[in-house]
Amino acid sequence: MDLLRRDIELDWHPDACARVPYALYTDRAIYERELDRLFYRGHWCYVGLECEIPNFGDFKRTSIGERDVIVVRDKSGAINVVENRCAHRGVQFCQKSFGQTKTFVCPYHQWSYDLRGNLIGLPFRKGVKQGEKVNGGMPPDFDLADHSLTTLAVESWNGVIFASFDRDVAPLRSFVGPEVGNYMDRIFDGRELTLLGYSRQRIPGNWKLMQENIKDPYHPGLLHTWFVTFGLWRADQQSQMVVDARGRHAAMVSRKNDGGKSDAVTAGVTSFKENMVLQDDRVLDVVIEPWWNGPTVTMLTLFPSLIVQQQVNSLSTRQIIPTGTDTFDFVWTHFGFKDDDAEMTRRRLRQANLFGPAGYVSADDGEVIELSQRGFDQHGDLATVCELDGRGMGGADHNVTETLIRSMYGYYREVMEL
Amino acid sequence: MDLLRRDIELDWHPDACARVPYALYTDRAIYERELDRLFYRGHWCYVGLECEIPNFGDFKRTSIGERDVIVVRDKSGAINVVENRCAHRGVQFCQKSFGQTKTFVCPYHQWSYDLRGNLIGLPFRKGVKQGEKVNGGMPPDFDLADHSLTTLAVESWNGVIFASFDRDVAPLRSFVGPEVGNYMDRIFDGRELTLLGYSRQRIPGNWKLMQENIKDPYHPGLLHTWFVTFGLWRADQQSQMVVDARGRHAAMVSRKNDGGKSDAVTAGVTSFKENMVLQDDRVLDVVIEPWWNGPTVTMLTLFPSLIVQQQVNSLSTRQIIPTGTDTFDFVWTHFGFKDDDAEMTRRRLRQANLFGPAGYVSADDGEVIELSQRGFDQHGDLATVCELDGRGMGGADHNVTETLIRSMYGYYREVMEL
Amino acid sequence: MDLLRRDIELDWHPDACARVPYALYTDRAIYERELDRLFYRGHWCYVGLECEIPNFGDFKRTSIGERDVIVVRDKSGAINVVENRCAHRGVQFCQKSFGQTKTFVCPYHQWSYDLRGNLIGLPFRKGVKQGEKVNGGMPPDFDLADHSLTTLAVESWNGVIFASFDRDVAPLRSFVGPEVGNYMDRIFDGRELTLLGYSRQRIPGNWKLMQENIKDPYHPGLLHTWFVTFGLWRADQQSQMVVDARGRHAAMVSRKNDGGKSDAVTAGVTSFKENMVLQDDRVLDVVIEPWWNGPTVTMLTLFPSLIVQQQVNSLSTRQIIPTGTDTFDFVWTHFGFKDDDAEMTRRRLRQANLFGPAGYVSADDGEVIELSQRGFDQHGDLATVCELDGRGMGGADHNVTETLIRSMYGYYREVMEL
Amino acid sequence: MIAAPVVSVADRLRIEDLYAEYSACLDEGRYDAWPEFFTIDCSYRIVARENYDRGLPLALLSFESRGMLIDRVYGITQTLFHEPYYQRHIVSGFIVKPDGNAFAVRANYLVVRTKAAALPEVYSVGRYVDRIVEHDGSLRFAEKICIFDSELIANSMIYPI
Amino acid sequence: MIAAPVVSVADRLRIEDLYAEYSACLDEGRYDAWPEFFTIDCSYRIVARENYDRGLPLALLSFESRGMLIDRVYGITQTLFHEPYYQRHIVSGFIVKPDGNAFAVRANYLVVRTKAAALPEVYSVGRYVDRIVEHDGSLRFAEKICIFDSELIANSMIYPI
Amino acid sequence: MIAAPVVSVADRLRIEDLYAEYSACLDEGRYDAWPEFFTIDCSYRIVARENYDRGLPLALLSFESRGMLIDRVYGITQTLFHEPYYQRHIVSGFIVKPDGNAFAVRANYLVVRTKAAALPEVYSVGRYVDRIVEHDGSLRFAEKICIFDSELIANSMIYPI
Ligand code: FES
Ligand code: FES
Ligand code: FES
Ligand SMILES: [Fe+3]
Ligand SMILES: [Fe+3]
Ligand SMILES: [Fe+3]
Repeated sequence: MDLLRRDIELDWHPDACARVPYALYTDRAIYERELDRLFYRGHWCYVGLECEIPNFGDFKRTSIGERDVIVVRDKSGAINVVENRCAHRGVQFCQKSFGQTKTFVCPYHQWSYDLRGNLIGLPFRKGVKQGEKVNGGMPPDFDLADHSLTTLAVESWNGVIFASFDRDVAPLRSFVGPEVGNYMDRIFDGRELTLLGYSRQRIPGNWKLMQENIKDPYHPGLLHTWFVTFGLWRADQQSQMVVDARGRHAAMVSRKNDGGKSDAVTAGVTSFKENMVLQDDRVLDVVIEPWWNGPTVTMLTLFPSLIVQQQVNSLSTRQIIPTGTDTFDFVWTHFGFKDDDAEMTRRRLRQANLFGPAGYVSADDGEVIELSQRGFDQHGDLATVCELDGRGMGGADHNVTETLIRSMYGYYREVMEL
Repeated sequence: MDLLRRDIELDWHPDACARVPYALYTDRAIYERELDRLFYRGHWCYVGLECEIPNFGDFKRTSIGERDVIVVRDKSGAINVVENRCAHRGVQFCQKSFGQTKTFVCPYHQWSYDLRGNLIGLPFRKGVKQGEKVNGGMPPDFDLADHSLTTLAVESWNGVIFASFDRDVAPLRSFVGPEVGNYMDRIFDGRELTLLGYSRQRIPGNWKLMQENIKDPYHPGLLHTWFVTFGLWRADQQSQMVVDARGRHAAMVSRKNDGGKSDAVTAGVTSFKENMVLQDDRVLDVVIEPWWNGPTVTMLTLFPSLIVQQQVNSLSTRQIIPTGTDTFDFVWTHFGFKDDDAEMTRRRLRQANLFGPAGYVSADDGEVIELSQRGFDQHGDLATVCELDGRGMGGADHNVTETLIRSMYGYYREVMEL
Repeated sequence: MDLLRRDIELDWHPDACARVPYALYTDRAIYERELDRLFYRGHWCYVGLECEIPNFGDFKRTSIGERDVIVVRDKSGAINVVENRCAHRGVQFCQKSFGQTKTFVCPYHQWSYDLRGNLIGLPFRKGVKQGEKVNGGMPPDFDLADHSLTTLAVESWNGVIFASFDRDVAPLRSFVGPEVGNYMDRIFDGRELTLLGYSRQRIPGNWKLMQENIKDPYHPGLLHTWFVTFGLWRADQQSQMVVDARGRHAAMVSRKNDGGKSDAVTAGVTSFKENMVLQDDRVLDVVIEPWWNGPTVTMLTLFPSLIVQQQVNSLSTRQIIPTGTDTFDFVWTHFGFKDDDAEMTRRRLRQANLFGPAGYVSADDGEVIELSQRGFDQHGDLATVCELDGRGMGGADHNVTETLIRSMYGYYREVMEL
Repeated sequence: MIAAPVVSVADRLRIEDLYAEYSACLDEGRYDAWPEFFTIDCSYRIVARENYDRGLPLALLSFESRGMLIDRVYGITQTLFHEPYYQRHIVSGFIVKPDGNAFAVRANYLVVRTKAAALPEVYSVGRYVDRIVEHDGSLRFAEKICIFDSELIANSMIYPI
Repeated sequence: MIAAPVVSVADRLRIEDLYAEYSACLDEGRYDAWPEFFTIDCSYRIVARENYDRGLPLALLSFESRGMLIDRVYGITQTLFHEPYYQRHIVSGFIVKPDGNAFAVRANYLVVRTKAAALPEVYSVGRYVDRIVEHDGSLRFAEKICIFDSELIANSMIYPI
Repeated sequence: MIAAPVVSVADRLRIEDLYAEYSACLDEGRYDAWPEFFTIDCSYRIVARENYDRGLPLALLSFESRGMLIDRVYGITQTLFHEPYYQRHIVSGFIVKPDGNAFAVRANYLVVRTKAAALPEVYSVGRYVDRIVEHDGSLRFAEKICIFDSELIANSMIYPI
């Protein structure tokens, strides 16, 4: 990465966070500061689920920002996260996406590390005997301990693994805070999770657009015909927009109603299809689960890298991996619970047709994000307008609002010093 | 677009415009200034032909510089050009290349605009009633009028549509000027045009190289064997090099002669094929049209974005859309006249084999432009040599000259302050 | 190439060349300085073998840094190297990789050059007669001699051709120096060479990583199972690490032993396969050649652009062509000697299965280089550790060392002023 | 390695014809005709190779009846906003085996996507693993699984593969 | 959906052979042999899909006789300056129907272009819509239309598709 | 141009089956089965088109027996470090001619490479020039040459083509 190391000039509209400058989505220097301050320092990033690596030696690869990391379970059962970069000459040594190992050995010169990232040995460290002579080897003052892999802080939220390059980051629960934490605990209460599978997309847009999308209760009833038509989401639903004290994390909480027509919210909504009926409605065979306690939908955004989805019976984590100013990878991990019966598992899998890169109510999110980025790229010196429900920040008791987006940028400006 | 916002150092050769620095073709900061000063301010850019959108609601998408625009005919029959970028959160909302509509609706939150680009409505602007409570909605001082699409100045030259982001741009006819305007009127005299079709190329070279190519009467008789061999273009033809008062627009005007050998211009011209004969010469079945009044070829360059071609019976506009320092898109629109008979239409289509991305006398223009760019990319600190017919500017009464290129750069330096 | 023209900040670890900053592999401004100071000034770069262009008019295209050049044999039998860029308007005029010609003619306007790069003519230089009038032509003071192609300094090392854009570069033999020159003469003693063929790879890593790889005797016995298993290369072999006075060029010289187990060097070497046997060992049918005088392997690195390989009976030159901070092209030219019999030629070709983009002991070099670059790209502000055999520079009488890498960076810092 | 084919030449060619018509239907955007290539109670799944190989049940799309295919067509033509694109299917390497009254067919596919004003791009590559049945003289897919190597999807997948 | 084929197996395979030979001829750069694949009064057209679909008559190239094909070969080998490149044709999805004494054939094609010292790139994708006739025992194209999805052409198109 | 085929329909289809099974074997990563497609004393070569066309003898890989193929499999599975990738073969344009008791076969191939967390890429394109023999009822490659247009290789080539 060629660091631009240059000053950033930005002039904000008087309404500040109600007007987001396009430069935030297109400027390389801003992006590099984001990597540093949002992904590498002061924040916890999602790296996976414990059920992906159940046993000793199981590992998976993933990324935090642009840095490749390995999530591995050691003998003690503890989970470690290390950077996938050899301390010797920088090789990204691990090339399997998932696997099982007892040590990490770099292919180039076979420096080997234990599952905690400690350098445990390297060839010819003490030199090689040739007759009486000893050739080469490391200098006497060479200390293995100085050459471990980068190891990250790790915490698990009842099976959801977070890591941080910043060892001084606040504890996970205080980072998340109680407001959104409650909704985390609602899904992740300690029950064992089962892994259903992955979907991966590369979305040609700035990573923040995905955070905005899931902090935007304005769009689902308009963009996603399915939602409004089948009452999974509409503007007149009982909803809560929950936000943490700093304004960075949020929960969109809502309760499905019966769908169909309702002048207040469908009149003139061109995407509403009054007489749409399904030939085979098994994709909508929703069964209420006891633990819901009311809400049928909870969409959690944990800044900067995670979205947690409960849409009726469909559950997934969605990981945001930035790969440039105008592109990010988006990884979906669908899961269920250990005690789901076959019926419930089938139901979760059927409802998965609504989500992911091809899903009825999320393929189009990727599309509009791509088109937003194109709009920003057309001309650099403008700003978006986020004034629905005023220009303030904080939560709301309804979904006719862009307050969560404004809140995120309030926090963003503070940390980014922009 | 990540604005580099840095100073540009350029040292020109004493002969100035007879020596074009390679940096003009490779430097990102210069390119960004070109977008701003040549495409977005002070100039008219070509966006299409009226015959492409004959009826109320017909629209087409195209680009000015790197900005996507929509050209649409409204109820009054007037033509409007608006930027394809939603005023809300930037979505490039229109995704059809051509179509028919009564309003523009952005997919993300369904803000809707009339065909003049005025914001006419947005969902839940006044909030949503929930029992007694009214949720959300736009702030009281929110004024639709503040959030129209970017609308452009528009003028039609007898059916050829030009637009400008700069509302203060000079009127089209005075922008073009009488010298080149005469040749515009010769082709576009108000007759109705008929659309024959499109060709599109992405040429990996700087956009100015295409302007140079059509201001360069030196190359056709040398690069294009067909031309010289069949006498469509040769160095000894009666030609006029016409240029406007500012030096930016030009017309290369010429009268075909009989072809074949002529020591003056074919001796040692390795591309000349004396005994080339066609198996089937219907591609050269030229018929003189009354409106020609002499010239068989007129190639017009309207700076910065348009080339108008009349080569015997083949007619086309060629649009230049820059997409970076080293690449541009080149869009050909072939047309005829309403009162062409079937024979004439077939003739124009047959002669089209000479033009476009595969054409006998223009596929190679794209090739040499790509190779010029490669030459510039090899090393940044050199300059081209444009000294044919001296080092001055202005028009000429022959085609053995590079004066039109020098004239263009004279104007360029003035506007770009380089 | 958009020159960044900016200052470079680099802070070196106190151990300097034992710790190479990642920025050297990722920073665009550093890369541009490398092109200027290492490829275009003060150094000889490899461009080919005389046996590739045996006859008058034979030419080949290749590159020095990012500049395309043509290597051609003229009537006198002398070899000339000219830049592939027309003096008129920059066209990279030659598009054949190999060919035969008597002059170079640019396609755009047919300026023609002799095989020494002199401009010998251009069309209509004296203008074109039209009746009494003479149109156009070049200005009276236009001098062909001012518009030749860029011509390079050229020297041949017994059939190996080197060129430099810098006419003031030191003579080739003093540039190479006697230490490594001896090993050049061992292979290239004036015997006629025969061309066996080419392999080409585009390696997504910084070009210096390939120089490091061939100055790194630490890795072959570890990364390349084949080597250690069949005793072609191991840590306990008699080896000499030879370096020139400036520290930039080197020779890794070694003598094969019998292979198989040897606790000193195979214990714990996970890549060692004790009981590996070949189904068909003809790829290892090695025959000692009289001119070896001992060494079975000599790997020469001539900074910045050339590697010369003798691995038992397999011979090749390997050319490094940088194409960006994080990518380079790597061109292999396999050769033999005029007096090889059919058996020996077959042997060299069989052993070629070990080398090149698919070779048993070099496909993985490309892989680890790609993975090193990925490691550097993950995070910009770290450094590699090159401390095997201490932190000093110079040669060694064994192969358990990274001294040649440190030596190269010692020279690099001096020339790059970093 | 290859024994004499046990599937008749006529059947073999009819099966290749089925794939040709199927590709043409999608590449020409005749989506309404697409469900007709399947049986009433068909199964159609698009599955990432990593999920398939690791035995994870998640599919990108998983339909269990022709009805669901018709619903998908409604979705892509009426409800699912997207930037339109062309598809072009290239299919080769047919391996046809009899399977009761049906045919078990495997083949490799490549789909090139082209968007307006953009260059064509390799969009999806993988393998079809299908079951084809005959019913009153015509062949239909009883089961079709598209297992794609291209696990990282270029944004979205709207149209069928 | 697929009825028993009405074209004989022998004819069907001969037609596939014709396309194989046609591709090999172009991919090996034997351009002089290319016009031989066509009848004397053939029609050969390369047409952008947008023009074809919208009924606009413009073609990228439009030839009306074998003579014009021979002229094209002269053009690309003698007069038209260009950077040389390799082509590689992949053709699949043959739909063959009888059409009087002729055969109406459709197929999908993909052409990969490789330039010296560059990586291969998807260059042109689309559909052939052809009419093939038999004349003293050999098959030739009476009509060939190459309708390309890849409307934005990577600079130029020199060689036939 | 195309005379009646002299190779029986059954043989023609068996040969296409051989290529289909060969592609499936490689694309599914069943490398141990790969040498089985060849005769004991087979020749297998991967050759850059520039070397082939200019008569230069160097091959990217040149194996002279099934034993060498088995050694290659050992190499790619046991000794040769590399980042794993998927391959997907698309093969078309079969030209089959009898050649004594053998068949001389040419075809065009395209291989798409997909690495984890990356988009698919056109990796290798070229032509197969093969000799196929029958031995106790099964077909095998006596000779296989993969001549690749894509001379500039995207880093390395580990798996067979
Ligand atoms: S780079 Fe990892 S061991 Fe050398
Ligand atoms: S972005 Fe267009 S309506 Fe919201
Ligand atoms: S650019 Fe070479 S002759 Fe004009
Ligand atoms: Fe959404
Ligand atoms: Fe031209
Ligand atoms: Fe090596």
